[in-house]
Order: sequence, then C-alpha cells, then structure tokens
Amino acid sequence: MTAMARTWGRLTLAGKVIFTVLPILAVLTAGLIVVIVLFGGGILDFLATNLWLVRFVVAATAVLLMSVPTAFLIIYMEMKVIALMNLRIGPDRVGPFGSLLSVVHGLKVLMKEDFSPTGVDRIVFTLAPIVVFMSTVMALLVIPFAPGLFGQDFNIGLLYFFAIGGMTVVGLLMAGWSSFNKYSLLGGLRSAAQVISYEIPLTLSVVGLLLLAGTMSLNQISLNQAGWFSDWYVFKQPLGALIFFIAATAEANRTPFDLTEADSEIVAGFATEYSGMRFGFFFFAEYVNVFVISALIVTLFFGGWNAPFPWPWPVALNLDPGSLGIGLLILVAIVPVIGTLILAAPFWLASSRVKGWQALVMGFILFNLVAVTAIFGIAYVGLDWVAGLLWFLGKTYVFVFTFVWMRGTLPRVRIDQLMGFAWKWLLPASLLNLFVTAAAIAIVNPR
Amino acid sequence: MTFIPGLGIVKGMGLTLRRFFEPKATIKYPEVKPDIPHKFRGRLQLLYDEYGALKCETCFQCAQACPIECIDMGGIDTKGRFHVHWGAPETYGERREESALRRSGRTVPDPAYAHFEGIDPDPVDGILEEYDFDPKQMLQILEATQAAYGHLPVAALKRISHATGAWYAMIYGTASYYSHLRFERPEDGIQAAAVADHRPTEATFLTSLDTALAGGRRAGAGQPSGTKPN
Amino acid sequence: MDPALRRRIERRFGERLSGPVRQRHDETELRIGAGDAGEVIRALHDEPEFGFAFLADLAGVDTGTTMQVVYHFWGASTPDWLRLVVDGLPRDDPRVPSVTALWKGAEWMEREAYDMFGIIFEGNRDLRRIYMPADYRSFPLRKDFYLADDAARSPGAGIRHMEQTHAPRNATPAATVRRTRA
Amino acid sequence: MTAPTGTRGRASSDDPRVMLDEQIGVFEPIPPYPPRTEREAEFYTLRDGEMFINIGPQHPSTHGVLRIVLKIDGENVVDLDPVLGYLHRGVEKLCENADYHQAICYLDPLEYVSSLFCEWPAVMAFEKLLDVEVPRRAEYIRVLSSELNRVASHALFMGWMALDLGGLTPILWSFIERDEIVEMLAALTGQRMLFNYFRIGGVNGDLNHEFLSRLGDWMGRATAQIESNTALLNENEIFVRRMRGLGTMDSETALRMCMSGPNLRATGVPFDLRRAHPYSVFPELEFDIPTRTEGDCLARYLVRLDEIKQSLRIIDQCLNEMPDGPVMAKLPRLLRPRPGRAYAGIEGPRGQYAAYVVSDGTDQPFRMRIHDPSYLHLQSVGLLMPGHLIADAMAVMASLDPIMGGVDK
Repeated sequence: MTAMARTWGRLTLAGKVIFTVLPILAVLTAGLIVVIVLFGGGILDFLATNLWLVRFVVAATAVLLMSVPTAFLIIYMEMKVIALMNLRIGPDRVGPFGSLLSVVHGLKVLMKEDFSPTGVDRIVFTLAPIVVFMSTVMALLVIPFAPGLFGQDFNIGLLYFFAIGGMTVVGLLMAGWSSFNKYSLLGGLRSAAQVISYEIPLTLSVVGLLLLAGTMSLNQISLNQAGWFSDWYVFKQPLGALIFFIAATAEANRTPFDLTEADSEIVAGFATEYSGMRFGFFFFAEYVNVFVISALIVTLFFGGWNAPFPWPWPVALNLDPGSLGIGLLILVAIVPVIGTLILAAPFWLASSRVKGWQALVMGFILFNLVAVTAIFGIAYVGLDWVAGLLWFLGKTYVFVFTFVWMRGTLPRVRIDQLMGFAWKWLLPASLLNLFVTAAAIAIVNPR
Repeated sequence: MTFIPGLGIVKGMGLTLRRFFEPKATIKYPEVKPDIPHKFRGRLQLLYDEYGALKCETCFQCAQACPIECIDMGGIDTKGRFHVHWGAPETYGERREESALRRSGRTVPDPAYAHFEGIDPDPVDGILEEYDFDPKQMLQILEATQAAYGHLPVAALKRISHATGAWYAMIYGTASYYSHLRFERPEDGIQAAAVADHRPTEATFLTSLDTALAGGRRAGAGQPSGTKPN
Repeated sequence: MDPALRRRIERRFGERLSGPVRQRHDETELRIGAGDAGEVIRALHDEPEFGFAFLADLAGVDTGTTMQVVYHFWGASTPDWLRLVVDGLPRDDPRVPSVTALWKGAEWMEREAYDMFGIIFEGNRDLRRIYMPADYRSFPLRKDFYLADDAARSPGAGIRHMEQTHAPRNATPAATVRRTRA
Repeated sequence: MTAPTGTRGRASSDDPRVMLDEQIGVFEPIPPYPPRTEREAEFYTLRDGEMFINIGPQHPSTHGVLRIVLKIDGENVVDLDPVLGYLHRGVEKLCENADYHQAICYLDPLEYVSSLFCEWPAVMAFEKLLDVEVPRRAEYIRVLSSELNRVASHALFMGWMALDLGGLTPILWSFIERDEIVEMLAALTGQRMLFNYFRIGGVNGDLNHEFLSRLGDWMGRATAQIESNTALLNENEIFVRRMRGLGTMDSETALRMCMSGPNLRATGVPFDLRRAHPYSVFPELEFDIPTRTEGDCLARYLVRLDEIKQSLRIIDQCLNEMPDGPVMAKLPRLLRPRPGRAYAGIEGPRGQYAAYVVSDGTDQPFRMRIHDPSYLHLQSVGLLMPGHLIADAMAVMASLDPIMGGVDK
C-alpha cells in the first residue's frame, strides 16, 4: 500500500490525470463497442428514420457551443472598439492585441465564488440567469446562417423568436425581484416596462414585411431576398427597418436604452447582487442577445445570407479528390514543399543578404497564405453555405459594431422619455408603416 | 439643436468614428516611460553628490517639517555599528517634540505608555540577552517574559520592541495571536474596574440608546417631540 | 477700506454695536450682541443703503472664553467685505437667531457651526449634526476639545486595552487651552 | 408630531453592541435613534407607496463618498436627505495645529480637482494678516496657473456630466484634456494633483521652460480640441432633451441658497468675484462673465463651456503681459502675524472659495474657517431634486458639480 502511495505521489499532475482517466476510458470504450456491436444496427435504423432528432440535437449542441465564443468575440469587440473611440488602446496584453482578454474574463467569472447574499430567494435567484441565458440561446435556433445551415426552419420562426425573446424579461424580473435589493428591484421593473413596451413596435414593425414576404419562416424570408441588393426588404420597408432597429436596441437593453442596468443611476440594475458565474450568464446572455438581434436585423431586412449581388460567374465545381486515388496522397505530400520552394526562390534570388532559411520561412508563410486563400476561394465559389455564412456573419458583425459604436457615443435616455418614445412615436409609426404597406399591396396586387 | 431630428446623434456618431482612427493617448507604461517633468516632487529618493556620497546628512529637518508626519527615518549609523530605527509612528501628536529630543540625543519619553505599570527591567533584559535580541524568536522571548512576570506588561513589550528593533505593532500582534499569552495578570480584576471607572458616561449612553430603541418599538408612544436638537 | 460704509453703519446701528467698527484691507467689521443679531442682519439685507444680498460665509469661532458667530456679506453698495461678529455668547449655552429665513442656504452652514461648536441657531428647522455621527457628544472645533477622551467615551471604547490610556478628567488642564482676544 | 413608526427601532449594522440576529431590514437607511429635528422626523416617515433608497456612500455617481437617502415613489424622488461626513477629516482643526506654512498643504486635498483654488484664499488671508505685498509677477503666475486649473476642472466636469447621463466616451476625452493641463502644471508646480504651489507672499518657483513649452503646445490646439470634444454632446438630442428644463432655479432662489459661481451665473446673476470683488490682478485683465438665464442643467453646463473660453483669453493675456521680477516676497521663516482677523474670497471653478483666519499672535492660526462652494451647492440639491426621476437626480447633482473633498472638509 505504501509503495503504491509512494509511486502515486511521484507522479506529476498530468500523470495523475492520465492514470485516472485511462482506465475509465478503456472501460467506457469497451462498453461502447459492445453496445454498438449488439444494438448498432437498431440505433442506426432508428436515427435514419428520425433524422429530425439528430438534426435537433446537433443544432442545439452547436448553438450552445457557438454562443460562448460569440459572446467572447463581442465582449472583446466592445472593449476594444469603445477603447479606440475613447482614444485609449484598450486590451493589449492577453493574446494578440488583447483578444484573449474576454476569455480570461470568462475564466475569472468561472473561478469566482458562487455567492448568494443574505435575504435572497435562493431558488429564483439561481434560476434567473439560466432563464435569461437559455431564452437568448434558444432564439439562435431559428436563425438561418446560410443555405441549409439553421437549427430548425419553423414556419412560425419569427413568432417563435418573439416569444422566446420575450422570455428574457421574465428572467430579468426574476433576478430583480429575488435579489432583495432595491436597485435590483428598480432594474427588474424597468426592464419589464421597457421590454413589454418595445415588444409592440418591434412586432408591429415587421408585420408589413410579413405581408410582403407572405411567410414567417426566417429561411423563406432569406430566400425571398436573393438576387441583387435592391431586393432586400430594407428598401421596401425603410421605416419598418428603422423602427425595428430602434426597438431591437431597446429589446436588447443596449445604450441608449440600457436603463435596466444604468450604472450611474441604479448601480447595475437587476445584476447588482450577482457575482461569479451567475453574473457571467447575464453577461454572456447580453452579448449573445446583441448577436441575435443583429442577425435578425440582417435576416429580415438586409438579405440574410445573400450576397448583395449575384456571383457573376456561376461555376459548378465538381471536385472529387477521391478520384485521384494514390495521387492525392502524393499531391498532399509534394505540393507544400514545391510551393514553399517556388515562393521562397524570389526572396533568395532577390538579395544576397537574405539567408536561405529566412527565404524558406518567408516562402512557407506565403505558401500558407496562398493556400488558405485558395481553399477559401474554392469553398466560397463551390460551396454556397460557406459563401452564405461569410456574408451573413459579415453583415451581422457590421450591426454588432453599430451597437457597440452607439454605446461608445450616446448617453442614456430617461425612463419617461423611453416609454413616451415607444408609445407616442414608434407605435404610431409602425402602424402607419403597416397601413401603407397593406394599402400598397392592395393597390398593386388586388385579389 | 438642429431642426432635423437625429442629426445631432448622427454627427456625434461621426465624431466617435473619426476618433476611432485617430492616434491614441495611452502610454504603454512599462515599455514607454511617461514624460515626468524635471521639477516633479512626487518621487521619494535620497540624492547623491558627484562623489557618490549620500547628500542626506540626517538633520531630520524634513521629518520635523513634514506636516502630515509621513517621513520616517532609519538606517545604519555612519560607523556601521548600530541600527538606528525610530519605530513606527504610534503617536503622531508628540512627533515633532520627539524629533527635537532625538536630535538633541536625549531619550524620548512616551506619554502614551506612562499610564501603564512600571516594571523591573532586569528579567526582560536577561531574556533578551539570552535570545540575542533576535526578533525571529519573538514567540520564545514573549513566552519567557510571561514566565518571568506572570503576564506581558506593556513596558516589557516596549522594551522588547526597542531592543530587537521589531515594531511594537508586530509584537503586539504576535502576543495577541497566541491565546496562551496574556496582557493582564490572571488574577486581575483591577483593570476591568479601572476601565469602568474611566468611562462613567458609557452607562449613560447605553441607557439612552436602550431607551431610544425601546421607545421606537413601542410605536412612538410617549416619544418626546423632535424639536430639541440632538 | 470704505469709510462711508463705516459711517453708515455707525449712524444706523450706533447704539447696538458692542465694539468699534474696525476696517483693515478690504474688510469692515462690526460687532454686536446676540440679542440684536436678527434685526441687524435683516436690516443689512433689506435696507437699500446696505443691500447685502449675498451671504458669503458663516463661521463659528471659539475664542477660548466666549463663542462667536461670524458672518461675511457681500453687497453691491460697497467694495468691502462686511464682517458681522456676533460676540459674547456664553460657552455653555450659545444661542443665536438663525438667518435661514433670509438665506435658506445658511442652513447647512449653521448645522456645521452647531456640529463643530455647539452653537444653537434658534429657528433653524434642521439643526442636527452634519459631519459627526449622531451619537457623538462633543464639539470638535472647541478649544477644549480633546480627542482621546472622546474616543474613550464612544461605544467602542475599552474593547482594546491600548485605547484605555487617558483619563478624561485630567486630559485637558485649563491652562493648556488656547485663548485669544482678537 | 409623533415619532415615525414601522421600521424604526431596527438595529443599525454600525452599532457594535447589537447582534444582528434579524437579517431582513439590516439595510434600512433609517437611523436607529429617535429623530433629532422636525425635519428628520418628517423625512423618515413613509407615506403610502414610498420607500427609501440609499444612494451611496458607495455608488458610481456620487462623485466621492456621499450618501443620499432618497425617498422615492416608484421612480419619482419625493424627498431626500444627504448624509455627509464620510470624508470628514477635520481640516480646520488640523490647520489650527499646524503653522501657517504647513496649513496650506492641508488645503490641497479638499478640492482635489482644482487644488490651486483652495490654496489661494487661505494664502491671501494669511497675506492680509501679515500685510505682505505680493510681487506682481507672482500674482500673474497665480492667475495663469489657476486659470489653467479652472479649464482642467471644467473639462473634467463635462466628462462627469456625460458619464452620469450614461455616456462613456466624453469622460475619457476630457481626461485627456485634463491630463495635458495637469502635466504642464506638474512641470510648473512639481505635482500633478495636489499642487501645493502658492506660498505666503508668492509662489513656489518661477515659470520654467518645460511648463511654457507644454503650455504653448497646448494653447495652439486647445480651443479646437475642446470645441471638438463638446460637439459630441452639445447637439446630441438625447443629451439636450434630458438637460433642458431640468433642475430649474431662478436667480432669487439661487441667491437665497447662497449659491455662487457658474451655478449662480446660469440663473442670470452676473456675480463673479473676479469682477464683483476684484482681487489679484484681475482688474487689469480683460474677460467677460458668461451668464445664462434659464437656470437649468443645460444652462449650467453651457456656462461652464463659455467660461473655458474666457479662461483661455485670460491665460493668453497673462502670457503677453507677464512682468519681470521676483516671485516671492521677502518674508521671515517663522511667521507670527499680529492678532487679527482676515477674510479672503476668490472665484473658483465652482464658486466662491474663501478662508477666514483668526490669528492670536502665535505661529499657528487660532481659527481657520474654510468656505467651500461645493457644500452649499450640494445643499441646494435638496431643493432641485424632488419631483424628478432618479435618473434626473443624478443629472442634477452632476450639473451642480460638487466635489466631496470640499463638502466634507
């Protein structure tokens, strides 16, 4: 026993982990093999008949996995962009240009104590961040990122989105109420008032668009906007787009409508008493929400994953690397070497002061650039979901940038101005938009 | 304000976007040193003359003149024999008189400790001798002192502080950390009585506070009206 | 220095002045007793020949023997600061009429004077301590104020034996209190 | 008048005697003692639907450690009770125990945004006590450096104002502006924040090349830069709509509230001690007194912007007309002014800073009274805030620009 303990003590940390994990893995693998051998056929048959289930599970997992890096990216963007607008440098120490700082923030949040203050309603206090985060992430399910790349193509996609998005306010209200703090309470109530008020113009502003599109499926709306950028709904529904943008800003609690967590008034609003990962959920939810809202604006009004102009040289790439057989292997082995050498040659020949290894390094870097560009180019031309995803993310991040930019510029509005704006201006304007659209449709396309 | 609604906001957005691309004001501190003016007074350092000798001649005028008494001096004397340290500033009030006394070379009486009982210093001196004035063996010193006196008199702690060069606060912290070290004689109820004697108003205060608290609980019945200040 | 102002003051308040009107640099000083303070200040504020509309400062002073309340006024009728010293308040019960009816902004300055000196301004609606905690008992800017004794009387006293050093009774011998005749 | 009922009688967490066995209500802002005045009793009595909320002492927008107990009805502020003393250091008492030179440096941290203005009245009062004639060059240097400090203070005010309204960017821009000024003042005085530059009878050190080169560099682009910074807010609809008509005060009330400085001038009273009670070399300098008549937050904000331009004018004139000569009067080391009293008031970026000194013939001031405008302006918050929303309460407080170091002395 002592000998074993001594041996165990001599192991490094990695060794301890490996020695613990390996046997478990071995047992699990054996069990898995047995299960697959015994029931594999049945499972496969079941999955093949119920593909929607596979799709749903994969989509849900992918969306959950995607949300955290998205939040990290937007948090970094927020830190860096606002810093640059403030004439600061912003994060520049962790990772290249400080890009890992948000990841470090995430880790920090994870490592903090899971603390709940005296007097809170524990159950609700714990549930609130989860509700907020889940409602935000669930909204990602219906967003069509590219042709064929979406979680679920509901025929009531937009309705689902509004319904799920409205659940956020429940979480915020739970947080505000359960925190046992007057600032939180005020923040929660503000968020309830604000989100409910802005739900109405938000929903009404897209009704005109729905009349035009004739569907509520977000995928179908994206498909409707294919072609030139003049086909985008923003040109048919400019007022609707503006109202939607403003209402969506309020819906996402972003500056200038960030009254729920107005730090100079009610310290952090509903999140005052939260710390650690519970706060982290709120934090992530906010930024995922920004992404979702931007994605929805892009989907509805800015053509979704469609390029602003159709690709002028339609190419049907029929690459079948498998047909090369053994040649593929040789190609994979030889092309990098030859490419590097070819690209290194000009450096080496250009000046006698360039040493051979330096030229080789330069050549290798250049080759990588060329290869990556080529692969992406081929993928862009050949795979329409890659092209769609690139366009979609590009447009979405333009809007994310706009949200961050607004945060860097604008002061906050007051609560009565906020509500007045929603009810006195946005609501009539969206109704006007709806009537004009309906009238136009009735005139142009009478039954 | 303009007549077109939203123009001001758009202008502001344009301004921030322009600033987005402008050169930044941040100084990346450890790599780039800030441009500190020649006359800057914020750095604390002793100056050397052109021969490399310390310009400070320990006249203590700075410590004496320092209005918030933040300058404290210590070090090795010129022959390299004695460690000179003036201890932590426990009493700021007497500080300037102290520095005058120190400059004149006399010992500084400490009125804050005059209140405490005097001791026969021989045992503690012997103990200090035994432990070679080593502040690292503070616990042993304190235990021996307690064995000698039955408790830890303040005067003895003060003497230990002076002899070993450790701060009084450190010694006090050490002594109060260990539960077997005590500051009062075990049989001593005298001090508690003295304390109670020192603050006769305490009881009055507590009574008034109690009255106030109890009065509030009784929903204000019989409360005096609030016109009288304090 | 504005001799015209001095003449005006002497003519108007001649019998009420408890000392000569002094002038030095750009200041004119008059002294009155506490009984006259209300009327004199109202006259200084209201009457057009004075018209001191701006209360520049309100301060309490403990001379070691008596208490004073010192007002400074600015008015367009004179280039001087007008200093009004309400003199001769007893130290054990200093009372002055409040000027909050004329300058509502004097309320906090009076509260401060009350907090620091214990001067009671009659008519101030909110005369309570402003800087020091509510259970504080002494008046810190008085000349016989001794810090340690107050600390020993606070509710936290006596917990640490290092704090039990001073006995309040003999803490401030009367001989050490600074006094001035200024 | 009966004592308020309800939550009164709960223990305060500050009271070491009380074991906190009851957890709910520990955070109530209601004090644990019976009311001392009518006003306190009235304030701490809640009517139906009202609640107390503590703003501070740790709150992002209280500009220091101020605690305001707000009585709110929903989002509306019904009444408020500022609780001071969290930063009280007893500077007046400290000054009584320091000699005349030492007393000056206790005054810097009072007004940590524009320290020179707190030194100046005390120094002026000491000079009056001692009958010292200050050299003209020293006076010009004082005016020059303090006007720079005024610009720095106002620049910072713009940023705070925007920050309290939720704008993140202007505060950093104005800090850049302030940093340049503060750095050049550091080249002149030796410190960035607490300058401790004015001495009895002059200033500590003549103008130097480093200061002048930095100043010239900055003066060339100051106007354009400040204008460009203000363009972000001055035309912003959100900002203007929030500020206009908010916390309005008429000139009568402002005088009754003993206000001074830009807050008084925003109500239309052209009261500026530099003209109303001229001191130093201001009679020789040419500048205007900007006033506004609205008396609301926007007016207070705009008056300060105009003052920056006037300050730049004064700086320009000072540089042009700077006479030669010594910067310190000849004085003995140990100052013992004869018994007497002196009062000196100056126009600072927030209003009238003043010092009242009583000398008893020793080397220490017998009584040193420091008058700070922030104190009085904070008091008028109680008049301006009720009836507004919580968000506006912050804006009103920011527009009055109190500095808690000066309020709490």
